[in-house]
Amino acid sequence: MSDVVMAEIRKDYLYHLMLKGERADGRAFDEYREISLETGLIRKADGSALVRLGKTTVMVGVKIQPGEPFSDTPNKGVIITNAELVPLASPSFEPGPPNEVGIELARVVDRGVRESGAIDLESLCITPGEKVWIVFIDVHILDDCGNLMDASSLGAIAALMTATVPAAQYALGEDYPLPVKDVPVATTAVEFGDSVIFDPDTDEESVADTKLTVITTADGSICGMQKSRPGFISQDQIYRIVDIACERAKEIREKFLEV
Amino acid sequence: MSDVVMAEIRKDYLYHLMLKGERADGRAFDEYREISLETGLIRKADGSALVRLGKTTVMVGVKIQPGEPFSDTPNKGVIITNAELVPLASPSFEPGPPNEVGIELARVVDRGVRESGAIDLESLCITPGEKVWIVFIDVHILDDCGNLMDASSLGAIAALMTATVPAAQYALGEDYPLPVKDVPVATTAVEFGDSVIFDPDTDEESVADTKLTVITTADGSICGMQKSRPGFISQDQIYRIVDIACERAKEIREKFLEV
Amino acid sequence: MSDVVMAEIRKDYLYHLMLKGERADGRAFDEYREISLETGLIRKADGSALVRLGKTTVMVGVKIQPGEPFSDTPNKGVIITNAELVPLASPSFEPGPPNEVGIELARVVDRGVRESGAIDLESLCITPGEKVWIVFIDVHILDDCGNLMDASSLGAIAALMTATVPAAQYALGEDYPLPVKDVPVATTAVEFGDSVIFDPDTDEESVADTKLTVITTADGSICGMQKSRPGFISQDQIYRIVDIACERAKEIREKFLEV
Amino acid sequence: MIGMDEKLSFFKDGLRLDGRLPDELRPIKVEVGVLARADGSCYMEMGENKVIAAVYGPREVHPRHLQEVTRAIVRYRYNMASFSVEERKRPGPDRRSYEVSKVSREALEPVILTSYFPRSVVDVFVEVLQADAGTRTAGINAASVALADAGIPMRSLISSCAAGKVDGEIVLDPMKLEDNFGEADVPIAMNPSGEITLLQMDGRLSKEELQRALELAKAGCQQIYEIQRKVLIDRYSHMDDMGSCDEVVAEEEI
Amino acid sequence: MIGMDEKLSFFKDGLRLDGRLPDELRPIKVEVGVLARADGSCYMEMGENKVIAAVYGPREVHPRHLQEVTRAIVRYRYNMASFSVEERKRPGPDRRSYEVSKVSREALEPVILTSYFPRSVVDVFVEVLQADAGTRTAGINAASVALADAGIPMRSLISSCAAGKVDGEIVLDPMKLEDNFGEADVPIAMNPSGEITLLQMDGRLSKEELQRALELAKAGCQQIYEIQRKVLIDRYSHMDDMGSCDEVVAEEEI
Amino acid sequence: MIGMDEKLSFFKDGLRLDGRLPDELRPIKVEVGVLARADGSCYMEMGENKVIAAVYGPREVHPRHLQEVTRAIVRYRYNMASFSVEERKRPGPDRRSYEVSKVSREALEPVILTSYFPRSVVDVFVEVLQADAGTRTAGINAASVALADAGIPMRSLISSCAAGKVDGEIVLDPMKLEDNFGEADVPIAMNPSGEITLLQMDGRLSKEELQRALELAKAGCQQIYEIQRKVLIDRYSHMDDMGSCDEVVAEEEI
Repeated sequence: MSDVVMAEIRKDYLYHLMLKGERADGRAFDEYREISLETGLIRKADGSALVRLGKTTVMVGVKIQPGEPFSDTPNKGVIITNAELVPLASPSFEPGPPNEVGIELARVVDRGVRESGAIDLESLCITPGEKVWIVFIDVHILDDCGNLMDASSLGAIAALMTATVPAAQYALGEDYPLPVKDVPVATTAVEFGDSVIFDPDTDEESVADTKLTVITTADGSICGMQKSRPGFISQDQIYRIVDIACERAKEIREKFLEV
Repeated sequence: MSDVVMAEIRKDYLYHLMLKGERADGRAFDEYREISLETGLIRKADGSALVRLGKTTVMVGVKIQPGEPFSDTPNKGVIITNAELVPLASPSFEPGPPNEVGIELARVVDRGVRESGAIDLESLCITPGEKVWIVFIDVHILDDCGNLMDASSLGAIAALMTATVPAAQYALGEDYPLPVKDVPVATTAVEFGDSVIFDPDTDEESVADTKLTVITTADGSICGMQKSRPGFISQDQIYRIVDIACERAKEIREKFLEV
Repeated sequence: MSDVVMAEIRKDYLYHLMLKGERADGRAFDEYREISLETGLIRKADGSALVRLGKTTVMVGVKIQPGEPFSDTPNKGVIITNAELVPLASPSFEPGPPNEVGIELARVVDRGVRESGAIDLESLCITPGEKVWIVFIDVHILDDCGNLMDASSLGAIAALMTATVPAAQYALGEDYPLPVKDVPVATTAVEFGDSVIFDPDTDEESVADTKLTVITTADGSICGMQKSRPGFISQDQIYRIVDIACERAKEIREKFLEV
Repeated sequence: MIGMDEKLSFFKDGLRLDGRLPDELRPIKVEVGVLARADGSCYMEMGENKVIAAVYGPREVHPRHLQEVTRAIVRYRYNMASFSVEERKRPGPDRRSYEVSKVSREALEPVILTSYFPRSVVDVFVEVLQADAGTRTAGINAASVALADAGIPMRSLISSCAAGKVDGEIVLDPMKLEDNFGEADVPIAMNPSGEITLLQMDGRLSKEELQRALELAKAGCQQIYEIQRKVLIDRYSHMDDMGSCDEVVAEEEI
Repeated sequence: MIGMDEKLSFFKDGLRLDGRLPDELRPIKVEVGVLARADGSCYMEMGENKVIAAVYGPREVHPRHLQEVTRAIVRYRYNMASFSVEERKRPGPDRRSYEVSKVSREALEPVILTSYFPRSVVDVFVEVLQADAGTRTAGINAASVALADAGIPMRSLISSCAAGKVDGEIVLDPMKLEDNFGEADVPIAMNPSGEITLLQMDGRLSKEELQRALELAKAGCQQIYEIQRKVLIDRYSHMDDMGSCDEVVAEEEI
Repeated sequence: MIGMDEKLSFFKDGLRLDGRLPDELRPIKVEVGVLARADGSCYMEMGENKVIAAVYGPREVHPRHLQEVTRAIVRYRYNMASFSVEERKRPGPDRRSYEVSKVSREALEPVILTSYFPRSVVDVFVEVLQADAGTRTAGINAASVALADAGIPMRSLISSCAAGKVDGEIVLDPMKLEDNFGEADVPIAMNPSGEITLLQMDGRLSKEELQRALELAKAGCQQIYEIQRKVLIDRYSHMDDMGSCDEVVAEEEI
C-alpha cells in the first residue's frame, strides 16, 4: 500500500509544481538535462559511445561481422539491435532475457537507424546471397535515471558514426569507416495533465499519463514515432510535440553529431 | 475445496444420468456431436481446415517448405506436427511452450498421419540427402469444448488432402496437390464407471476414469492408439471401443473425406 | 528453523568428533572411501565408466562424433563436457538445465582433461577447418553421497582411456582407441575448523567452511585447482592439501588407471 | 518477389492495386461471441487479415505478485499462428509480438475501468490466423469488441487503423504489398472522441504528411467504430430496450 | 544402416535374430534398493535396456500451487542419458520424453493410494542409461518396484511390456532392430489382474492382430510380475514372517 | 592470429610485451560511487579491462523461498557486454559466467556480515564493458569497493589478482596475450591478512611454481588493497575525523 501512497504523493507534488510552470530540478518544460557523449572508449568494439543524459548513463557498442543475409534481401547487410536492461542499472530491472520494455527500447532505437536510412545496407553486401556485413548494435543501460529512449538512440547513432568496418581482420580488404548517411535523433516527451515535458527523469516518467518519442532525420523529416504508456493524447499535442522535437533534435545533432 | 466439491457433484450428476442411459446433451453413448469442416480458408497456408465438433473449434494449417532431410532418411520428406493450446481457447490453457497435454496431442495427430502412410514421404524427396519437402502440420486450438484429439486429427488430414506443394515458389517445377494415400481418422471414447462414451465433451472428459483414442485407416486397420488419464481399462472394453471406433471413423471418412 | 537447528547440531557433532581426530565413518582424515570402477558397461557409448566412491555413484559416458572445429582452432578436435545432476541422485537436485553447481562440476572435470593434455586434440582433426572429432564427456550423477568432483573426474578419465573412436561408422577408416596421453586425477579436501579432511561425504561437505579440489597429472604436476564454498583458506593449508592430494592421486592412478 | 529496383506503381487510374480509393478501408467482417469458453470474443476480417480475440476475466491473478491492490491489471497477448504468414513462423512469441502486445495493451487500457476490480486481471488474447498488414489494428478492433462482449466496464470502444504512404501519396489502411514497398506506415487507435491511445510510425514523412496521415487514419477509425457499434447492437438487440452498445459498456468514471 | 529396400528377415529357423522364440522376453535383471539417497530405487535390465528408477516421497510439494488438498500428486520424469542411444542425445527433455513421462505416470497412478497423503507429492525419476527399444516399459517396471521399495502404499504392482509385429508375425518384447523395421509396436502396462493402465500403439494392425498382441503382451507382463514380486520378497525376506511382497504394499482401498 | 607452432617470445630485454616487469600489475584506475540508482558502485580499469560493479541491498528477497531466516543471502551476477570481447558474445549468461559468478560470490561472502540482515539479500552486479584477461579479478575488486560504498557491513575488503606462467616464468597479472598462449593462470582473492577466498588454477605448474605464483599474486593483491583503501578514504574524506576506510566498514564480528 505504501508504494501506492508514495506514488500518489509524488504525483501530487510534481503536478502542483507543474501548475506553477516548474519541474523538480528547475528545468524548463522543453529543456534537456546536460548531455555528454564520449566515443571510442571500447577498443574491442568496432564503434562505441558512452552517453550521459543527466545521470542516465548508456553504453552502446557496435560490432560488425560477416554473416549470411536474409533470404529475401540477399544483397543487403543486416542490422541487429539489442538492449540489455541489466539489473545493475536500476532496482526495478531483473536478470533474464529482455522483457517487453527492453524489447520496445531496442526496436525503437532500431527503427530510427533503419527508417532514416542512416546505414546504406546495400553497401554492406560482400557476396550477394552469401555473405554480408552484420551490424550489431548493443545498447547496455548502466544507470536508468529516465528517458532511456533518447539516450540509447543518441548512443547508437554516435557509435555507428565512429564505427569501422573491420574488413582486414576477415581478409576482406582494408578497414574503412562505416558509411553513415543520415543522423536520426530521438526526442521524447511525456504528458502529464495538459502539460508536455521533454526529457523526463524517472519520477516524471512514473507519473506521466503518456509518453511520445519522435525520431527525426537531418532534413527535418520524421522517421519514427512511438507512443507508450496507457494514456490518451490528442492530435494537437502530437503536433506540438513534433514541432519541439524537431528543434531539440536539431540542436542535439548540431552539438554532438556534426562531423 | 469448492472446486473439488463441484467436480464431485458434476461427476455424480453425470453418473446418475448415465445409469439411465443418458448424456447431459441428450446424445447416445456412441453418438458424435455435429461436425462441420471447411477447408482452404487460410490462403497463406498451403492447406488448411477449420473443424467444429460441437462447439470445439480447431484450425489446422499446413505449410510445405524445402529443407534438409534427417541424416538417417536421406531420401524422405519430413513431417513436423505441432499443437498450440493457446490461452484464447480455454481458461485452463496458459501461454508458453506446449505442456505435456499439447505435446501428447501433437504426437497422436502425428502418429495417425505417419503410421497410416497417408503421406508418401519418398515422393517428397527433391535431392536425396540434401533437399526434401518439409510438411509442417500446425494445429491451432481455438475453442476447447472437449475431444481435441478427434477434431485435431480430422483437421490435419483434411488440411493435408487439400494441400498444394508450392513448388513454383521455390523454382522447383509446377505446384501440385500433396499426394495423400490413406485417410486416418481418430475416434475417442472415455470410460466412466462401466460405460463407454464417444466424443466426450469437456465435462465428460473431466470426470472420466480413462480415455482411449483409436486411429483407423481406410481399410479398417488400426494405425494408432493412445490411452490417457490414470484409470484402468479391460481388454474387453478395448475391443468394444475399437469396434465402434471403426464404424464411426468410416462414417466420418465417408461424409467428410471422400474425394 | 528446524533445518538450521539440525545443521548446527550435526556441525557440532562432527566438530567434536574431529577434535578427537575422528570422522563419523571411522576413516582417517586423509583416507578415501572404497573406490570401485567398472568400464565398458554402456555399449551404445564409445567409452563409459561407472564409479563408486563409497555410496556416491557416477556414470560417465563418452560419445565421439564428427563435427565442425571452432573457427580459431581449425585443426583441433573439440571436447564438450556436461554434468547432469538429475533429481534421481539427491533430494536436493531439481529437474531443469544445469545450475551453477552442475556447471562448476562439469567445468572442473573438463579442466582436468583439457589442461593435463590427456587428449591430443590435434590427433582428432579429420579435415582441417572442416571436420574434426567431437568428444562428448557426459557425467551422469546417480547417487550423491559426497565428493562428486573426484568421482566424476575419475569416471571421465577412465571412460576416455577405454573409449574407441568410431571411425568405421562414419566411413573414416578403422575404429581405433582414443589416444590418451596423460592421466589427471582430482583430489578434494574440505576444511573444517583447522582440520583438513579428504574425500568428504555429504555431511562433511555441508558443514565445511571451504573445499579445495586439486588435479594432478602423472608426473606430479598440478593441472587444475578449484576452491569452492565461502570460506577462508591459508597458503599453508593449500600447500598441505596439495602434498596429500599428490599422494592420493598417485595411489588412485596406480590402482585404477594403469594400463 | 519484387525487387526495390523495379519501379512498382501502386496506382492505376487513381485506384489502388486492389481497386480501392486512397481513403478507402478494406472490406470488414465482424462476428461477436464466436467462442464458447471465453467470456467474450470477436472474429474480425479486415481485407485478408483474419484475427480472433478472446477476453477472460476479471479473474484471479496468477502469479500473485502481479496483483495490484487498487485495480485490475490488463494483459494482452498478440500471437501469430505459424501458418498465418508466407514463410512458416516458429510458434511462440518473438520480439515483434512482444512489442505489438505492449502497445495494444496500452491502446485499450485507458478505456477499461480497472479500478472496479482490484486484485484481478483482465486477459485479452488475440490470435492472428492470417496476416496481410494491419494485424495489430485488426487485433485491437476485435479485442475492443470482445471486451464489450465479456461485459468488461469500459468508458468507450477503441477503434484502430493505419495510414501509409505509397508513391508519395497518403493512403488509408495499407495492405501487405503497400506496406512492404511503401514509404511509411502510421497505425493509430482512438476512442470515439478522437483521443489517441496508439500511435506508432515508421518510414519517412514530413510534418504535413504526418498530419494528413493522422486525419485519414482518424476517418478510418470512425468508420470502424460504426461497424463495431453496429455488431454489438445486433448482438444485444434481443434484450429489452437496448438500442445501443453504449449502454452495455459503462460510461461513467469512478 | 539397413535400408528399407533390402528385405530383412527377422526369423531364422523359427527363432528371432537374437535367438528368442516369438513369445519370449529378453533376459531381465533386477536389483532393488540400489541408491542410498532415494527413498526407494530399482535398477533393471531388459535385454540391452538399462534403466534405473528412484522414488522420493511422499514429500512437500514445490511450487505450492501444485498441491492437491485431498490427495498426493504423482510426478514422473523419464529421462535419457546423452550416451544411452546411438547418436548422442542433447541433455534435457524432448517432446518424446514428455509424452513417455505422461503415459508412464498415468500407468502407475491408478495403483498408488494417493489419498493417504494429501498435499504431498510422490516423485518418480527414471534414468535410461542404455536404450534398445522398450525403455518406457522397463522404466515402468523399475518404477513400480522402486515405489514398493520406498514403502509407498499401493494396491498392487504394475508390470509392463510390449508386443510388436515383424514379418507379419506378432512377437513379444521387440528389440531395437525389430522396432525400427517392424510393422507395429504395442506397449502396455497392467496390474496382476490384467487391468490395463498403459496402452499405446503405432504401426498397422488388424483387429485380430491387436488381440493377439494384447494377449502376448499380457503374458509377458505376468512373467515380469513374478520377477518383480520375487525381487521384493528377497529384499524383505530378512524381516519376520514376510513371505510376500503383497504384504509390503497396501492392499485395501480407502 | 598467432598459431601455437610459432614460438612466441613473451619477454624482451627482461620486460613483458607491454613493457611491464614480471612482478608488475597493469595500470589501475578506480572510481567509486559512479552510479546514481545503485546503493553502491565502482568503476575499475585494470589494464584494458573495464568493469563496473553495483550493489543493491540489503533488500527484500524475491522469490521468497530463497530467504534465509538467520542471515542475508548474497547474489553475484557477472555479465559480459556483447561488445566486450573480440567476437561478439550473445547476450545473457553462459556456462563460464555462471562459474565466475559462483566463485566470485564465494570470494566476497566470507567478509560480508550477513547475519546483520536476516531474510534479506545483498545483490552484487558486475558488468564487463571490455575484457582483456582478468575480468573476474577486476570484478571482485570493483565489487568489494562497491559493497563498502553501499555501506554493507564487512569484516574487511577483498582484493584479487592473478599470476600466470609464460615462457617458463611466473608473472603477475597476465594480459590477454599471456593468458591465451601462456602455460598457467592462477587467479586468487584474499583479505588484507592474506587469507584466501578465491583460488582457481588451470594450466600446468609444479608445486614450487604454484608457491611462487601464490606469493606473486599475494603481493599484487596487497598493492590493489592499498588502491581500494585510498579511493574509499578519498570518497569519505569529506566526513569528520574519518581517515581510513577501515572505519567505514564494520570490523567486529558478531
